[in-house]
This record gives sequence, structure tokens and C-alpha cells, in this order.
Amino acid sequence: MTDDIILEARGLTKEFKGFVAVKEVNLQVRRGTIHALIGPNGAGKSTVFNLLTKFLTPTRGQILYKGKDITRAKPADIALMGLVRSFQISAVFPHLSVLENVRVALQRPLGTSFHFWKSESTLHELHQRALELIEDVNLTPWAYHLAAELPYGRKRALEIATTLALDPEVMLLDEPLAGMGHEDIEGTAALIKRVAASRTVLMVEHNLSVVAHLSDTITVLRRGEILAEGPYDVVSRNAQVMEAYMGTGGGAGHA
Amino acid sequence: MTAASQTTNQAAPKTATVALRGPDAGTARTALLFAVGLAVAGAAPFALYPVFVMKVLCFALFACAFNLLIGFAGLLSFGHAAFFGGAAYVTAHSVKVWGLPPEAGLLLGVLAGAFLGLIFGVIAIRRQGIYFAMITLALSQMVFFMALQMKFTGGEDGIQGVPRGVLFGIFDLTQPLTMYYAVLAIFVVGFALIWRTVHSPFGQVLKAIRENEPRAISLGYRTDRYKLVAFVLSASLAGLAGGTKALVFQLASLTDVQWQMSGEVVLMTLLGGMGTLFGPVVGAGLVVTLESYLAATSLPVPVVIGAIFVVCVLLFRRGIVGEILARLPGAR
Amino acid sequence: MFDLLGVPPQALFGQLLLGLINGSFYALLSLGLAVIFGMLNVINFAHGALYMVGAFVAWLLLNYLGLGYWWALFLAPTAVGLIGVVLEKTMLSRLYKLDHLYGLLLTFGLALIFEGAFRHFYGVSGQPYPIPDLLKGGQNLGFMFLPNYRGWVVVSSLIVCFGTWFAIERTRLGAYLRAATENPVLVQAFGINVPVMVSATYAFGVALAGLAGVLAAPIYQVSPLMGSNLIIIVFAVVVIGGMGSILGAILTGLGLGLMEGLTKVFYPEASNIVVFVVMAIVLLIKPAGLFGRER
Amino acid sequence: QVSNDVVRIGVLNDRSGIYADLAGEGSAIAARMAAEEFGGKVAGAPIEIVVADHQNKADIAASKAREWVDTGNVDVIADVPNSAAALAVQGITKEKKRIFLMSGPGATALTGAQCSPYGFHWTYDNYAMAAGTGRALFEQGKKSWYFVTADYAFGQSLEEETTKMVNKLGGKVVGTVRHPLGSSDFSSFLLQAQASKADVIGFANAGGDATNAVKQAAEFGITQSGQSLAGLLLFITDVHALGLSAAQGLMFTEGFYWNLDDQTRDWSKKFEAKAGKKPTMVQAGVYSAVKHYLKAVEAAKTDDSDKVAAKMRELPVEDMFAKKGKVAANGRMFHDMYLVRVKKPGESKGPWDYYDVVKTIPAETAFLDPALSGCPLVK
Amino acid sequence: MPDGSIIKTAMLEINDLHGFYGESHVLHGVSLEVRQGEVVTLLGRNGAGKTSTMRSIMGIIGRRTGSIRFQGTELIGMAQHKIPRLGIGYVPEERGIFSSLSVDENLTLPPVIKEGGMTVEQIYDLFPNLKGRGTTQGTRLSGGEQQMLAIARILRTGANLILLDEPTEGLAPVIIEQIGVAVRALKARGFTIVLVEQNFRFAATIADRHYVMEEGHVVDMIPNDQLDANMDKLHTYLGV
Ligand SMILES: Nc1ncnc2c1ncn2[C@@H]1O[C@H](COP(=O)(O)OP(=O)(O)OP(=O)(O)O)[C@@H](O)[C@H]1O
Ligand SMILES: Nc1ncnc2c1ncn2[C@@H]1O[C@H](COP(=O)(O)OP(=O)(O)OP(=O)(O)O)[C@@H](O)[C@H]1O
Ligand SMILES: [Mg+2]
Ligand SMILES: [Mg+2]
Repeated sequence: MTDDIILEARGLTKEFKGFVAVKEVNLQVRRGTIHALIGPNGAGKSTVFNLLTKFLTPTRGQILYKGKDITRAKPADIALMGLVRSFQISAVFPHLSVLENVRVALQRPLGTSFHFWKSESTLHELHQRALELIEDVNLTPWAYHLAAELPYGRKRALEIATTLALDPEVMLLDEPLAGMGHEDIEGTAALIKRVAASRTVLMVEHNLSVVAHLSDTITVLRRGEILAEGPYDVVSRNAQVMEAYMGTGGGAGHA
Repeated sequence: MTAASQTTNQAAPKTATVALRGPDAGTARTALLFAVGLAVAGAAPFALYPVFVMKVLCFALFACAFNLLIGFAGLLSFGHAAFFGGAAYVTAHSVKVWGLPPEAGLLLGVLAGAFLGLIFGVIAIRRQGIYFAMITLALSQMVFFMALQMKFTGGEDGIQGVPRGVLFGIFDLTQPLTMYYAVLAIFVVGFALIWRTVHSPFGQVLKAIRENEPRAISLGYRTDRYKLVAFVLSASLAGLAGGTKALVFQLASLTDVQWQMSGEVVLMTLLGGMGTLFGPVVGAGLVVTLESYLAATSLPVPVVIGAIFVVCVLLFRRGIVGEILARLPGAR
Repeated sequence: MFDLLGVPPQALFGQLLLGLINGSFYALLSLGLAVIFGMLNVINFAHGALYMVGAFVAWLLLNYLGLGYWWALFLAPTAVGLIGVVLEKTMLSRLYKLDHLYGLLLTFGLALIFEGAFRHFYGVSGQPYPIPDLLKGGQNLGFMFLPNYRGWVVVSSLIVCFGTWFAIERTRLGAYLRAATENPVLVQAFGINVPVMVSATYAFGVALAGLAGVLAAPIYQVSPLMGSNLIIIVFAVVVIGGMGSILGAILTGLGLGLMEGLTKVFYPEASNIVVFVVMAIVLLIKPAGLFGRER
Repeated sequence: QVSNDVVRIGVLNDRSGIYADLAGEGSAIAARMAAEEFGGKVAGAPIEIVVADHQNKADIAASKAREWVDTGNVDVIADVPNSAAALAVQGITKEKKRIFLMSGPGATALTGAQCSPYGFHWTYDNYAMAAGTGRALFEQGKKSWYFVTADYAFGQSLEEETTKMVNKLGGKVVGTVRHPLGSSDFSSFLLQAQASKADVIGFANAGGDATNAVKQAAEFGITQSGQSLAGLLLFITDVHALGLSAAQGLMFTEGFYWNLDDQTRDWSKKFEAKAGKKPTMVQAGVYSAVKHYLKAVEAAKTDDSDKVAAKMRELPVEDMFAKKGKVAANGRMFHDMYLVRVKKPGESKGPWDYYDVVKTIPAETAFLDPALSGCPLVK
Repeated sequence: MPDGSIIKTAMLEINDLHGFYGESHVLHGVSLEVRQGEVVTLLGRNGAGKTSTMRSIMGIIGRRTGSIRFQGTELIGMAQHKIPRLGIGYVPEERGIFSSLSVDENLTLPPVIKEGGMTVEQIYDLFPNLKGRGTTQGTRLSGGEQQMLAIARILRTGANLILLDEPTEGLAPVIIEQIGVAVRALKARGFTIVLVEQNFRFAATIADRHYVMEEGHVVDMIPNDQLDANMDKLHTYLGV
């Protein structure tokens, strides 16, 4: 069943000047699932995430994507291979319109990105696809607004639309719901669920109810090591997890 | 790694400057303005002193090339004199000593600009903001010292008495009006190329990089390469301007490679309006006029130029054209 | 010059010592730049001009008030510091919320004004400034003749540099400075008077330049142009060192002085560009500079 | 017979940069003094003087000169320090047939390959400064040289000219160190020069480079150890800037010194009343050149350039600046030069009393033989 | 330590507060009151003006009008750096950990203004994650650890009014519980606390009263003991 594994970390370790943030992590993400990474603060979730998306280089260990070793690849390269991340703090191009934001992601496959002598109108053929994506995330009324003018939640939606434009096989989301109000959380969670239908998602998230609702598999990290893994029901009943992460309220802290 | 630490600092994706908006103003209006400008420039040699207008055009092209970088890629180069002056030397030398026709001389000048741009770019492009400015400044100072020491540049005498020659074997550039229209044509070509670049697929990516570089990386763009291409493009156009200037004045001298020249082009762009298409043209016109006016007064030139700098930065950051655009209804 | 390729070791040592003297000027100036940059995020292009002003204040004190070197050593940096306060309060402080490039452009304009004004009033040939009597003469070190004054320059600037380093890296004040650089609003919200601290820092940074100016006056001509070429080299020093640390600025300054000294022996034609060549190489290998942190 | 009924003289020089002190407004004052001596009129037409700052930029000089000639009715351009600027203006005046009176620039090319029938090189040139000094010092018994040379065309040509002269006379050059333009610290170079034990350390550089080198030589006690310092291009303003205590003992060649004789003292006093300081050779040269030009206009009764140029070559130059001066075919004005030594602080009797004139260098040996200049006008 | 004589008197009174960022007017007449020793929360949707209210108190908003009185002293018009010296501590939403400072330096940065603050030992007991990380660069801590550090450094200063802007954001449930404990402990020691929260279930466990904000002003005040009765209303306000 190994070919079912789209992204894999083997013995992943990251040390910062003697401090071991991630220790011998073996992680397997199956194709077509939503996989969540949770754990107490400082457990190493973001670090694992950054290692997988090449924004950090591992001290030891190996990262395989579709069976290929990408341990030494550059961030831009893995994006080209279909492994795309989102940022913890919303990442849009503020002074481009929503349409242009999405179009920037769509235009690369045209192969004209270095063509400074071509007219911008050669990009108009992308508009239809861009508008479809925008429609998907319910941003149609905003399509011609500058991204800077969007409210926070909509920015997140735009970011997801932009990411989808790359048609990634794997999406990595770092705390996609952080800082959102209740009204946005539900919408965004639903959106993630929808877009995940045809791809693989790995996310870091503290909002347990969302994690419970969305994810197929949950990996719990503690002090850089994997503490437990499995579906929510299993993991949430693990005593160690309760002690290290959920606390007595069993995660009731969050709405 | 670079990018990792950048992500943590992305709270406010950097827009290079407040002034860097405006470029999206309506194409129709741009075209109209351009037509008017062209008409004015076409008639100018009959009303104004042609050499003066040619000088303005050379500097306008130089400033536009510079603006391509600061205004549309968010990179402040403080070393553009190296491309401008370096190309002037190469054009002057190839025309005078090798006896090449002016078009070949200009082409070599452009290539020299591009080559220097490539070297500067490879070294500087990995750093942003003020670092980038300081590195380009330092590198251009190195080019200055080399220009001073190398034999072919004629040291502080410069290359003098450069023949203008016959363009494409047809246009005799020793005729002042022919020279004038040749310079105008060069300017128009350069300007059009810049306009095209800004409104091209490449320009789009550049804008995206300026707005949020880590995000552009995560979308699969190797941003350094885009910045490098923009840099080389800008350097080549600066080279075109420098080569043309060498033909107009029939000389190439140290003035053109000095760091003060880099400062001057920054001033032109700032005064006219960074990130606006026409701003640098207006700025260049003003600065050149001012300098030729000041030459005949007893006012200390650097003090006046410095004061304009300070005033622009403190009160007038959008520049003249930027300010007009900002006030024009519907333009933003 | 080729017969110099087999330089005897003592002569080499002499040249190194001379390099160290230049290095202490670089260190003093790049330290000032680093302090200002660290705090205000401004690349102070006017640094070279204020170095020049420092030297001129010394000269003016001597010629109009008859106050000699030792007075100047104290008064000139103070005067330059006061100029700094005025500049910061009236101009720079309006730019902090904007892109840092504007600070560079503003100070560039200021540099032109200072230089132009001094040029206008005092010409460009420069003015003489004598070595103070106490430091006249020199020591025969065997391998070279070391003028006392140059010895004094090295010692005093090293003391100032390391004193500054200690104050910033090892004291609470330094922590305030660094924190306020990053997030002045928040530091203010902790009850620290940030605007005053910022002005004081700028004043201190430029006062260091003024001090360097006074130290330089007896060695070089006091001329309006003395700062403008130096500043670009100091920029290169700062880029090589990386803006990360104060210590980096000091050590790189000294190191490059030595490097330049060696070049003057082995290949003097290149002594003006050696710093830039080093810069290019360092940047290719270590984009953040030798001591720099990636931001 | 005068075009536009006015003789308009354009003084084009550096009014804000490194040559502002030795040329600048002082040159304009000198030109006006010459015009006043003619009562403000020549050949029946009023004399007018216009000035402009070329900011040491060749292109500004060129465009200003062009503009003056094309639209400003300027008949003659004077001064133009900075060789690049002068060469540019020479090209234009040649093309446009206007008289060009050069006092400020030093490039020998101006009377060599780039000479012009309308160009007159008046005050000094690099050859006179270099070769003249080399010869004069040799005759003083100083035979071995060490050069501290600014590493660019100008410095190298000074060094080359001096070397040629020293070798020709049988002296020798024991070493050279080339420093980049704009070096502020010369201690390394001086140390090397000192170690060479040459009789003379020659500074083949100018402006700030030269003054810093001289000042630091004093600091390292080089003159005390018996070596002589020779400047190959220094002006009285440089000595003024250095102060006597740093400059004492320095030797170099001058084209003019205000304190030479009664005539020079007299004129310089008038100049000082207007300018606030004593004249430099460049400023005195502007006066002399303008005066000679006006004399030629008077004699030719026209301002037609060809006729005036012919008259200028024909008439002897005779004023407080040049005694029995003569304009050669290549445009070089031959006059006596002076080898000077800077006084010790104690010897100076007042402000600007800086020189002992060691030797008068006769015009014939001071300048390069026109036949060797490479100027096509010399047959 | 709070002085016994002013117990039950108003510690903080805000009246008709208007706040602006440049041209944009974001607070439209906020009025509220916090008494000595109380824990009060500000609830409201994103953009309701909770953070802006706190920033107004600290004087770090663009411009403000109206009245803010702290223990009787008017804060509007007062120099920014004097406000915290009266005894107000602020933990900003974005945490504000300094990357050029080590964890220790971050912790000791705010000057101690009054007695009664926590000692470093007590802080480590409260947030064990911070222990032993003293020399780490501040922003190298994980998101949650940074949040702890941001709270911890204010507890040291002895400020008697503490403004906490979304202290639980990004924290693991266990840590949230710990923070709840800490807040109750502080309250017991007499501190007054104003808390911005999205997470009103957490808020309900610690607060005395809740102010609900909408579009730049206070629309309701619900005492904690009447929370259950007002649940429906609250749900509409917050859009849950
Ligand atoms: N560059 C670094 N240098 C030193 N320590 C680091 C660095 N980056 C992370 N750490 C440490 O590694 C540990 C794991 O950090 P990480 O950011 O991965 O945690 P996390 O699980 O994402 O926590 P949170 O939920 O709070 O965001 C933390 O203790 C952190 O302090
Ligand atoms: N620096 C600023 N400049 C302009 N407008 C701002 C600024 N900061 C906040 N605002 C605006 O002020 C309003 C109130 O924002 P505030 O941050 O106070 O809301 P909040 O209730 O704290 O929301 P959140 O739950 O998202 O933190 C919002 O409309 C916001 O867009
Ligand atoms: Mg994290
Ligand atoms: Mg908020």
C-alpha cells in the first residue's frame, strides 16, 4: 500500500543550536485524505510543517513526495511539483485585484511569465478559470476589488482560491482558522472539506472541533515526537493525549 | 534559510512604498498622454534648444529605466550610473576608435549595460531594501574606479570628439534635427518597451513579487530570477540612454559613472513620481532645466538639489505626476 | 613597486599597523551607522557629511574661538549630536512609518546640503588643522616611524568602539534600543519614552561620526569633500559586516582597514576597490554578511 | 565690424567644485578687470562678460558652450578648468569657429592632437608642471626620484613627463607607487617612498590627493630626513589650504606669483580688493588672456575669429602676467615659469606670502617644443 | 498592591470614546466601566473594535476623543509613555515578542512599575514551557510559547490593571486552562483585568461581566451570572 502514501517523512529531525525541536518523526500522509497535526504549544508542529514545505532544512531524515526524495529541493521547486502551502498569516498580494491574485497563480503554466514583450491581454484567456475559482470560494462579488480591501476571512478564502489555482495535489495549511471569527470558521472549514474532495490536505490546527469534523487521520506531537496517531475518536480517548494536550475539559475550550 | 524567517515576518506584506501605486491608471488615458507628449516632443526642437531637449530625452529614458526597477519591482538601485556611464564609454569607444556605425555602438552600449546589470544583479539581488541600495552603490563605485583607471576610458579626460556618424547608413546624425529625431525615436522605443514590460505577463509576476515575495515563491515562482531579469532589463535601458547621450554630446566622461549621477536619477524619479509611467520624464525635464538654469546663477547647485530631495521626501512623496494622479477623480 | 613583492616582515608589520589606523576610522563610522540603523532603521547617508562637519567644527573652534584640539574633542561631537537631534526631531521622525528607503533618500539630500553649504562658504581646497602639541612627534618602533598622533587615534577609537558595544549589547539600555527598533509602539506601551530614546540614539550615532571627524582633522585636510567618498566605503564595510551586530561593525571595520593596508603594499592600484571586491565575494558566499542575521 | 554689436566673453568654469577656489568667481573678476582696462569697450562695441558653472562635468560644459555659441552670441570662451570639460569645449569652439582662452586646464592634448586654430592655452600645462619641475630640481642637484602617482591618465602623464625629463638629463627614477584617485590615507605610500631613499619624492597627483599626501609627509617627518618633496601640480590655493607648517620646503612650478615684482603686486592688490584673496595663476592667466584677446580685437577692428586669432598669434603678450610672451602655432602661449619653494612659517611676512622663487624657468625650456606636440597646425 | 480604600470604586471609566486610524473612524462612542478587582471581557465579532478600545486606553491609536479615566486620572492627552507608568499593563493581540531579544530579555524588558508583580520563579511555575529557554531568540519560540511570554512579561511589572487581548489565541486547550487558573489567581490577588475574547466559553469561566461590542460601540453588558439566560442574545451578537 506504499503507493498510497503521497507524502512521507522518515526519521525527520530538526535541531536548533542544541535544542531538538523535532525528533525522529515518521509521518505518512495518505493520498486523498485530510491529515491533521495537533499537539501542545511548542510541540514542533510548525517546524514539521516548515520542514515538509522546505522552508527549513532538516538536520536529519528524509522527505519523500510521491516516492521521490525531496529533502534537498527548493521551496519554489516543490510548488511546481504540486505540493503547495498556505501561510499562517494571510498571504495575498494586497494591491492586486482578487482576479489578478488568482491569475498570478494560473499564469505560470502558460510559460510566458518571463515574456516582458507580450501584452498583458494574453492573460485574459485565464479569466474564465480564475472566475470559476473565485466563484468556488464565494468571492465573486469581490472579483474586481483590491485584495487589501477584503475582510480577514475573505482574504483567507482568496488565499485558498489562489492555492487551488495551482491545482496542487497536496495542500499544506498552517492554522488556517487562526484568528477567524465564528462566522468565518464554519465557512472556511466547509471550504476546506470541499476542496479536499479531490486532493490531499495536511493541516496544523488548534481548533479541535474543526479537526474532529474534518480530518481522517490525526497525528499528535509532543516535544518533537509523535505521541499518538489515528482517527479522532481513537486519539481523543488516549490518556496521554488528554493529559498533554486536551486538558480536563477534553478540548471544550474551543467553540 | 531565507524564506523561513521571512514567513514569520509577513504580518504586513510589504508594499514597497506608498507612492508605488498608480500604474494601473487607464490605458486610454496613458495613450492619450503619450500622443500629446509625442506631439510636443516632435515640435520641441523648433521652440527650444535641440541639444537641451535631447539631453532631457536621454535623462528621461534613464529615469524611466530606473523607475522600472523602483516603481514596478520595488528595488532601489543606487548604482544606476554604472550602467549609464559604462554604456556611454562603450558606445563612445566603439564608435570613435573602432569606427563602428552609431547603431552598432548603441547596441554594444546596451549590451554593456546588460552585462554590468547581470553582474550587479547576481551579487545584489538576494538582498532587499536598503541593503540592495547600498550594495548597488558600492558596486557602482567600483565601476567608477575602474573607469578612472582603465586605459580606454581616457581617465579624467574622458572620450572626446565622438563622431555621430550615419545611422543605418541613411540618417546623417551630424544634422542637428536628424540627430534630434533619432534621439526621440530611441526614447519612444525605450519608453514603449518599458510600458510593455509593465503591462506584460512578466510585469504581473513582478508586481506580485513586489507585493508579497514569500507568497510568490510558494506559488512556484523563482523570484530571484524575475528580479534579475527586471534588473538586467533596466540596466540595458539605462545603457541605451547612456550610449545615446554619448552620441548627443559626442563625449563620455567620468560624470556619467559617478555616484552623484545615480543620485540624480533617483531625484528625477522621485520628483516626477515613482511608479508612474510619465513621472520620470517630467522629473528628468525639471532637473535638467534646473541644472542648466542654476549653472548661470551663483546659487550652490548641490545645496539646491539636496533641498529639493529633502522637500520631496518630506512633503511630496508621490512626486508631481503621482500627486496629479492622486487628485484626478477616478484615478488611483 | 615589484621589488616590494618580497616585503620584509617588519615593513609588513608597519603597513599592518597603518591599516589598523584606517580601520579604526572605518570602525568608528560604521559603528555609528550600525547604531543608527539598528535603532531607526535608517541608513544615514549624511554620516559622511556629519563626519566632515565634526572636523569643521574643530577647525572653526580653533580659528574663531581659539579653542584647541582637546576642547574640540568634546565640543565637536556635542555640536554634531545637537545637529542630529534637530534633524531627527524635525525630519527623520516623520518617516519612520514609511518604507526605510525614504530615510536613505532624505539623508542623501541632507548630505548634499551639508557638503554644498560648506563648499560654498569654505571652498574645497580644505583647511589646515595642526596636531595638538601633546601628541606631536613620534616613536621609532624600529620597523617604522609611528607618529604619536596615529597611535592615539587607534587607542582612543578602540576604547570608544568597545565601550559602545558594551553599552548596547550588555546593558538594559541596549535591550530597550533593540526592542524599540522592532516595535516602538509596544515599547512605548511598556512605559518607555521612545521618541526621546530615538533622538538620543541618532544624536549619539552622529556624534560618533563627529568624533571621527575631529580625530581625522589633524591627519587629513579639513575639507568639505572628506566625507563623501569615505561614506561609500563605510557602506561597503557595513554590508560586509552585516547589519546584525554592533560587534560586527567594529570588527569588520578594523579587518578591512588591515586588508586595505595589505593591498597598498602588494597591489596599491586596487586599494580603493579591494573593499568592494571583498564585499562582492562575501555577498556571494554569505548574503547576510559576515556577522549578519537574515531578517 | 563687431558681430551683434557686442563682444561677449563667457567665463566658463567650476564655481562650486574642486576648482572653485583656484578659478571660480576669481576668474570672472580677472576677466572683468581686463575689460575695465579697455574702458568696457573694444573696437567700438561694448564688452560684456557672462559666467557659468560647469560643475566639473564635461557634458554641462559642452552644452553650455554650445548654447552660448548657438543662442547666446558669445564670441569667446575663457578659463574652463578640468581637462575633460576643456577638451569638450575645444571641440565645439573648433567646429563653431570661436576663440577659446584656456587658463584652467592642464591637458597637453589641448595644444597637441586636439589643438585648434582658435584655441589658446595660456597659463600652464601638465608638461610644464612636470618636466619643468624635473629639470629645475635636477639643476638643483636632486637626481633620483620616487613617484607617488595618482593611478589614472592624468597622474600617469605627469609621472611620464617628469620621468622622461629626469632620464634625459641623466637622473634616475628609483620607484613608483600608484595610488587610486581620492585616497585619503597616504601613510603606506609615504613609508615606501621614504624607504627608497630617493632625493625627491614627486607627487604626481592633484587637489585633495596632493594636499593630503603633503600633509601626511610632514606628519611622518619625511622632509626632516633629507628628502625633498616635489608637487607636480600644485597651486597657491593648495599651499594656503595646507598651511605653511605642513607645506614648508615643498617645491613645485608656478606660472605666476603675486609677489614677483611691483607690477604683479600692484595688480594683485586690486584683485584682492574685489575678490578678498590673492590671485592664483589661473585667475591671473584669465586676465592676461582676455586682455590679449581684446588687444587683438582692437587691432583687427573686428571680432571675426579668424582675423582675431591671427592677430593674437602675431602680437607679443606683454602684461603683468607674461613678459614677452608669445603664442606658438599650436596655440601654446610661451612665457616664463617659476620653480618655487614653500617658506617656513617663520619666514612668511604675512598672509599669502608663501613662496621663495628658487629659479625662473625660461619660456623656451618651460614648455614642450610645438614641433613635438603632435598638433596638426604646426608644420 | 491595590489600596483597600478604593475598592469598589471605578478603576477605569470610559465615556463616549471615539477612535480613529488616520481618516477612518473605528470607535463610535464606547462607554464602559471597570471596577477595582474585577475581571471584565470585551466580546464581539472580528472588527468590532475590541482591540481598538484597548489601544485607545494605551494611547497608541491614531487619534481619540472622549474620556478615559484611570483611577480618576484622565488618560486622553497624556504622553504615551506615561500611561503604563500609572499601573496599566498591555498584552497585545499580536503578542509583540522581540526577535532581536532573547527570551530572558523579552521577559525583563517592561520596567517594573509597582510592587506586587510576579517573580520570575512564579512565572516559570505558571508557564513551564518558558523554563530553560532564556537564551533562545524571542521569536524562535513556537506561537503558543510566545503568547505565554507576552503574558508573563506583563505579570512581572506589577501593573494593577491588565489588558489582555485574545490571550488564548493559538493555545492548546491545556494551556488555556492554565491561563484561566492564572487569571483567577491574579484576580484573587486584587488585580483588575480586562480581557478581549472570541472564545466566550473560556470567558465565562473567569469573568465577572461581559461587554458586547458591535461596530465600534458597546451594545450590551451581561453579568456572568446572567450569561445562561442571555445565551440566545449572545449568539446573535457573535454570530455563532
Ligand atoms: N529557529 C528556532 N530556534 C530555536 N528554537 C526554535 C526555532 N524554531 C522553533 N524552535 C523551538 O522548537 C519548538 C517547536 O516549535 P514549533 O513552532 O514547531 O511549535 P508548534 O508545535 O508549532 O507550537 P504552536 O502551537 O505554539 O505554534 C519550540 O519549543 C520552539 O521554541
Ligand atoms: N491600523 C489600522 N488602520 C485602519 N483601520 C484599522 C486599523 N486597525 C484596525 N482597523 C479597523 O478598525 C476596526 C476595528 O478593529 P479592531 O482591531 O479594534 O477589531 P477587533 O474587535 O479587535 O477585531 P478582531 O477580533 O479581529 O481582533 C476594524 O474595522 C479594522 O478594520
Ligand atoms: Mg506553530
Ligand atoms: Mg482584535
